[in-house]
Amino acid sequence: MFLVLLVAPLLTGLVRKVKARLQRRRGPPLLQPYRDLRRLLHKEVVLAENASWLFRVAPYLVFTATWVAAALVPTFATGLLFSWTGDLIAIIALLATARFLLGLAALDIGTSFGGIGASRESLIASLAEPATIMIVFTIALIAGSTQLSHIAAFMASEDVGLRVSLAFALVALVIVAIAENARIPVDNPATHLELTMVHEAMVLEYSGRHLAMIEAAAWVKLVFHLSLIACIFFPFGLAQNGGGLVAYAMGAGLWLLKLAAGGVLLAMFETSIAKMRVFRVPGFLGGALMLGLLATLLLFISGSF
Amino acid sequence: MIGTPVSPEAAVLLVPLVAAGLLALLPGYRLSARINVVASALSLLAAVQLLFHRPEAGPLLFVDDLNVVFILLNTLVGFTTSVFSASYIGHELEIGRLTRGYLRFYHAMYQLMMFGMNLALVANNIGLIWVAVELATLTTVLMVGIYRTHEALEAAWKYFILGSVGIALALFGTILVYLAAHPVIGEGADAMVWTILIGRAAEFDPALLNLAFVFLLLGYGTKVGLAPLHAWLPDAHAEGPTPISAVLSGLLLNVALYALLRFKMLLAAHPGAIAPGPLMVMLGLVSLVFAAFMLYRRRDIKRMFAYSSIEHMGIIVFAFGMAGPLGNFAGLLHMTMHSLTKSAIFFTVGHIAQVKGTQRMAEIRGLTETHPVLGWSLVAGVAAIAGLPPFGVFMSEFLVVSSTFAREPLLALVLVFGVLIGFGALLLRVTSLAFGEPVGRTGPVQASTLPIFAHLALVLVAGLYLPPGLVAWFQNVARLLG
Amino acid sequence: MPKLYFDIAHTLAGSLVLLSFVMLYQRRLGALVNVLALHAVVLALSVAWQAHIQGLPHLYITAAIALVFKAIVVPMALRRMIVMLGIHREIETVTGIGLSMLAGIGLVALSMAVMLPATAGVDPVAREDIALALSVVLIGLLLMVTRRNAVSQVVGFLSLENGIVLAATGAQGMPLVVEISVAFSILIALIVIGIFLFRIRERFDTVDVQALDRFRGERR
Amino acid sequence: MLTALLLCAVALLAVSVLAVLGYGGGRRGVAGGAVATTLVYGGCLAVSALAFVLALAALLGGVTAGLTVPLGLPWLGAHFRLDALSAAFLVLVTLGAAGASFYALGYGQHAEAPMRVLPFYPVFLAGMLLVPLADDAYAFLLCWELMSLASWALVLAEPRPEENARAGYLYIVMASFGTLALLLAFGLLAGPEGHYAFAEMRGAERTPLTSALVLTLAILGAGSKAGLVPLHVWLPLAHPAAPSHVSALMSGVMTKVAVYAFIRIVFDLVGQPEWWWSIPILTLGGSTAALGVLHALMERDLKRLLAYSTIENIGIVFIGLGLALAFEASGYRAAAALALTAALFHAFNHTLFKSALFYGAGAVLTATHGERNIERLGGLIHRMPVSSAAVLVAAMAAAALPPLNGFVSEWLAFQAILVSPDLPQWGLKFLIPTVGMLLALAAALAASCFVRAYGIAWLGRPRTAAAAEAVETDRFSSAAMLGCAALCVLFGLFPGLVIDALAPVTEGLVGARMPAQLGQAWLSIVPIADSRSSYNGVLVFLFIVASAMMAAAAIHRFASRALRRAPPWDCGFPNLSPSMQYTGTSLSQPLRRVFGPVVFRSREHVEMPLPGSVAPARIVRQRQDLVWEFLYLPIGRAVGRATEVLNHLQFLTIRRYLVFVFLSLVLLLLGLGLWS
Repeated sequence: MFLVLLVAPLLTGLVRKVKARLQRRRGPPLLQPYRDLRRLLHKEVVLAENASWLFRVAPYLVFTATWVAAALVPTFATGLLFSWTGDLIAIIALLATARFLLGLAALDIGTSFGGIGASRESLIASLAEPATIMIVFTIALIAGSTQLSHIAAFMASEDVGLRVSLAFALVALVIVAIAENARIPVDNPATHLELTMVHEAMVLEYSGRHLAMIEAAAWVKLVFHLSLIACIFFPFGLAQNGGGLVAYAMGAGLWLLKLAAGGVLLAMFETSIAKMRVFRVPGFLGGALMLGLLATLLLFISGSF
Repeated sequence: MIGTPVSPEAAVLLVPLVAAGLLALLPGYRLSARINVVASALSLLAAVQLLFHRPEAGPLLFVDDLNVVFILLNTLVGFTTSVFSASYIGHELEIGRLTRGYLRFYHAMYQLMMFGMNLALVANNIGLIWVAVELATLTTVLMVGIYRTHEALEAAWKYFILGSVGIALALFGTILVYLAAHPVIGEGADAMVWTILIGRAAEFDPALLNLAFVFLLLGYGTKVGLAPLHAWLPDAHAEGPTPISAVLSGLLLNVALYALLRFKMLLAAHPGAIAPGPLMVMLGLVSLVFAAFMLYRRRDIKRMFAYSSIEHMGIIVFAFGMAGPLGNFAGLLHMTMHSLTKSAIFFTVGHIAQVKGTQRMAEIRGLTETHPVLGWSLVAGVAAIAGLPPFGVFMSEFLVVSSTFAREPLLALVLVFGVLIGFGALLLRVTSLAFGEPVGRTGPVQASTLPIFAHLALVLVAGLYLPPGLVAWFQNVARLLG
Repeated sequence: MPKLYFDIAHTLAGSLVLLSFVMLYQRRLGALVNVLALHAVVLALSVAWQAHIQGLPHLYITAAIALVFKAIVVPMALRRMIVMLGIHREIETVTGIGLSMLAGIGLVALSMAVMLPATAGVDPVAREDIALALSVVLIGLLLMVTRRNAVSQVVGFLSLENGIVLAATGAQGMPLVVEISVAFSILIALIVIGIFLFRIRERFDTVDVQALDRFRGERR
Repeated sequence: MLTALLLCAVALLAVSVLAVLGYGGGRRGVAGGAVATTLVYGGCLAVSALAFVLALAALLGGVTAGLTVPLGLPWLGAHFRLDALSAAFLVLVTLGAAGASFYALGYGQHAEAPMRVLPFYPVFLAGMLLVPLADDAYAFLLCWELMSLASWALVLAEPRPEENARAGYLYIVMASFGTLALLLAFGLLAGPEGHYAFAEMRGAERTPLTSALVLTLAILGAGSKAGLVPLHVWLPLAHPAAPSHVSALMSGVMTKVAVYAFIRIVFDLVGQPEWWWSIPILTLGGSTAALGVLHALMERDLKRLLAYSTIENIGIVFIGLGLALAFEASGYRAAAALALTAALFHAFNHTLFKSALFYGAGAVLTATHGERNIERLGGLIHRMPVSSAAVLVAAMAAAALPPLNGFVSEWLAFQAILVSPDLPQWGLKFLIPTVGMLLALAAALAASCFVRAYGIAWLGRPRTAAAAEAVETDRFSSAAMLGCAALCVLFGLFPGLVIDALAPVTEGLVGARMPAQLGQAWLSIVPIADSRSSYNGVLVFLFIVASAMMAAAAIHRFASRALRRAPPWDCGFPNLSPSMQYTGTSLSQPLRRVFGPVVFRSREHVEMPLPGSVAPARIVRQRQDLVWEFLYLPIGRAVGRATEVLNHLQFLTIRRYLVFVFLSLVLLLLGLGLWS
């Protein structure tokens, strides 16, 4: 759990760095996010006059919900403690909880930017979430479980083979991950340009430690999605339950490598593409939804697993 | 009445007749109204006595389980209507719609009409039935026109002409029945006595019976108000005094139906004759659906409920046409419930129209706020007539629909369609009448709510609980009807 | 002898039908009323003949009513009405005369087709009578529905009623015939009075209430 | 037990009669009204609490009992029976009833005309209490209609504005339509001999066609009450029109009674189902869920929004039922039990959170003197802290978020869908994933919907004076809300309680049950097998709480605790006025742009004044309910046309009427001639 927390800023730092490099900038140092975090934590909170208790509680809850969700993913080993607490659907729902609270927090101050953010976020979420569920269906149908540990174990075993459905699911999951993490082309994490921002608009009113929690949550989320992709589609090297310390260490190392690879790929993807108009996003996400549905349908029909 | 020299079936006839004569002579409307009530009460008592004391069938009069139902209903509603009429007519006199002279005429005619209807019900001779129905018709024609407004006279005239044609057709049918019975029973009055006819009906010429039934169906069907022979009914209800509307809907239609049922039994007793059922089913459905649609565009509150009577007569005739123990039972129950409910509605509507000074529905709104008692009575009455539980109409509709659907799904669907359409119309109107922004006069009411409550209570109880004695009796009648 | 009985009864009934057709054919009100009177006379004859062959004297009363009331009183009243109310002498028909004649023929055919098989077991006199009576009834009804003015509609109703009386007398030994014919006469009288009272000129259904008020001598 | 429950219903009716008598007795005026309100709701609360205990005992104790009362159809009597299914629904009904009565102890005091509510409220409760107990067709329909009729009167309790009257009309017509459909269904089940008792119906032999017809009619009958698309149109009008506690009952409980009717007929009375029966149910359920929530997203009226959300949840329940039917038909009893449990559990959850939400809406109404438009609310969280917390929990439950109860039942539904590839039928192989997608979509949209509803109405800054001056609601109301919210949390954390309690129901209906949950380690729930899926609400909750505490503690330990209040920043935009906030309409605009053109045929166009004109520019939106447009309006128009055509028959001349007589005569004679 804490590992996730530790790695998250690093990953974001990596993505930023690679992007900068690809854009021929030097970019901030890799550890810049840690510094950001520290700085934010030490700043005072400037709270809007009409903020309610919900506004102040939300960052913590958003952060923890994301964190718990990430902790439930078998990052480097299957059968981690309490991994049966929630299955994939529950994990996704946890993220939805985080988003729900964030959306409320955005509306709490009653500014127009908060509204823009919440409004667009809800659009994205309401398409991304079903797409995720469809992906879950695909995977669960192949693996015969919605328990991530079991899925990962199954995927790591030999009898999976290559499947069209899985490919669909992968593409869909990547799309969803991009959308969920507010990356280009759906959103631009670096912008503060009014008309384009989604996630940033929602957190506009946060400052100080609250902002730190929100930022951390966003970073954790990125780790979460990359680990999810990694553990489902590239489960090699995952330590089996009770595999011994060495295996765990191996798994952890591999996981870090996978994350790094994911981060680099993400950065490359982001640099190579421009941001979309908000109203093209539904098409983008709808594509993911259709892919997920198609994948599930194929599985239902082939009925072979 | 116990121990009187007059037998109850004669009393049922004599009381109204004597009262009619008396009322024709007496001036003073208060007294007349009281006498009217008393006479109606006496008739009711006599009718109740028929329950216990069943006289032998004579050549002219006879009483069996079937017509006791009708007589009892007839005298009961006649009695409550006379109570209602006493308060209603008083108000009419006050506002000058009627003069004292007309009131005397009115009361006399009321009893004469009761006499006619009772006679039709206890008569054993099919010719006598015919005469009695004609008498009842003529008296009601006169009463419908009693306000002597343009519309009232027109309504009365329409009623009169259409009724006359109907009566002529019924007579032709009666002659044909005689003709059918003649070779079997022989010449003379015996061939018109129903108890004799039914006993030997199987030997009659079936073709002639069929033909007779067609004429009787159309003839008495006109009186029942079956579409497309119904045209007189809405106007007669709308333009006459409200007690008469109540009696028309609650009683006269039943009397005509009774005549029809008697002949139906005759036909049913002959295996070779056409089944009368399908014809009745068809006419019933046509009336139901037609009236249901007609309910929508009504502007006059009484005319609307008149169409609702057509609708329900359609259901009743349909039920009797479907026959079978369930169908007949349901038809009988529905008829009883309809009489009680519809007359209660007319009582309510009468008071409403008096309070508001109009029968136009557009000018009556928000009654539950301005006149809670009348408003809620109307809502309850409409709910009852629309077949909503826990009222009795629901039970009979339940039986009709559910028993039909398993046998004839298509017919039941048409039936349900018609019921639903009619329901929509009635509720649409009652919603605007009883709820919504109050419109129009909000003066106090001097309503005699007792008859309304009594009827509704009866209907309510019937929906929840029917006494076993009544059920056995109705079942017996249902068996009689085949 | 029975043959003769039958023939005479048959002829009389047949001429009633024929007269009904003549009524259908009439375009002028006055002539129509005259035909009605003739219709009633023939009915009276027919009833009387039935009274004779059935040996039922009370039927003579019916015949007398028919003769006096329907052949004399009512036609007179109708003529007066035409004059008094200034009714158009032309009869306004809904369908053409030819068409209504055709319809009439169809009705006769219908009544024969329906009645003759149905009355196979009945005495032949009554059988013919009743079939023809049905024709008269139907044509009477046809007259009522195809003529627009009140008088001809009354005429239609009268001929309808004549048909019924014919049927009633044809049915041997039917009781209450007299009573029924009396009741009917009352009905007709009421209709005629009603037309007088309400000043129903052209149509059967517009009641002229103002005329009524004048008649009653009171103003509201 | 059964007798006691029936007596409870009788007691409720007696309360109603007393209310009427009290009214007739002349105790009018404000004080009399207040006393009557307290007495009636107190009585209802006592009775329904008692009935709740009884029903719960019956459900847990596995009581079955039958009773025949000499009422109703004379030769049949009124049969009543208590079994697991009816006990389960009774628990739901009585819980909802008790909650609403308790709430109304406070809320009812604000009623303008209490006497338009008080006499009908107990009758409504009695009707809902009796329907699950009825064991013959007549008693069933009688109670069913009693329920409809009483709720109709309650819808009309606030007869103004005119809209409410219209809503009431539409409601009663649709209700009557439903009743007639059920009546026909029972007619078919009873057969021509009229075996109206349910016991006789169960044993009867039927042709497949008859069974299919019964299914259709049951869908029409129960569906119209439950609010299945396309029979839903009345629901968003009627439910909000009633006083809020009644809305809560109608949405939360009455729709469930309809679900009960459906289950009773389709799972119990008809007999062995066919696999294709699930197709219409799943299709309807899926489209109901999606359409309901989309409408909710677009709606500005707070209570109507909740009503649309009810439609969505009914859709979810029916998806569960459809799955259960499909599984049962193919013999997968365990899976059927899972799907049925999901449906029932969701029904139960919906009762809880929707009651709380409607109570909250009622509190808003009281606080703001009847403001239902969310665009005119805002900032209530400051003025009404208790209500806002309770409503937040309920809204999260409605949005199916863990660790609350709404999530658990949807999770179960997903699990049921995941078992469905086992089904052999091709049609279902295509349909079920699609339905799954709709379900997922509905869940996601529900979250958006409640973000919008809560965010606009309760958060932000007050948009009107009424909202700014809102006051916290009374103790009874807040207690009722908090109670419901607490139950939402409770069953979210310990879903095993409900699942195990529902086991006898599924055993009775599909002959199997879900594995016992209470024995699982750490109180997690395992629908099929440990390796397949599991969920543990408690642990998720504990994790969240623990890590939130940890994070908070850490931050408070290490980070700056300084806090300064300042005007909102909003990218530096100064002098924000409340009207510059995002409105509910603008919030849902992106989704409207995406779904609107297809689902609602919605259009937007801008009315731009000419240059120089001082008129404001306006953006005009149009939204249509296509079902209304293409189903109801045509029917209405057809009826209108038919009446118009037929209406000419009222104004004919006598001669023409005679033509009818003449023609009928000739036709009948002709027919007779041809027949012979």
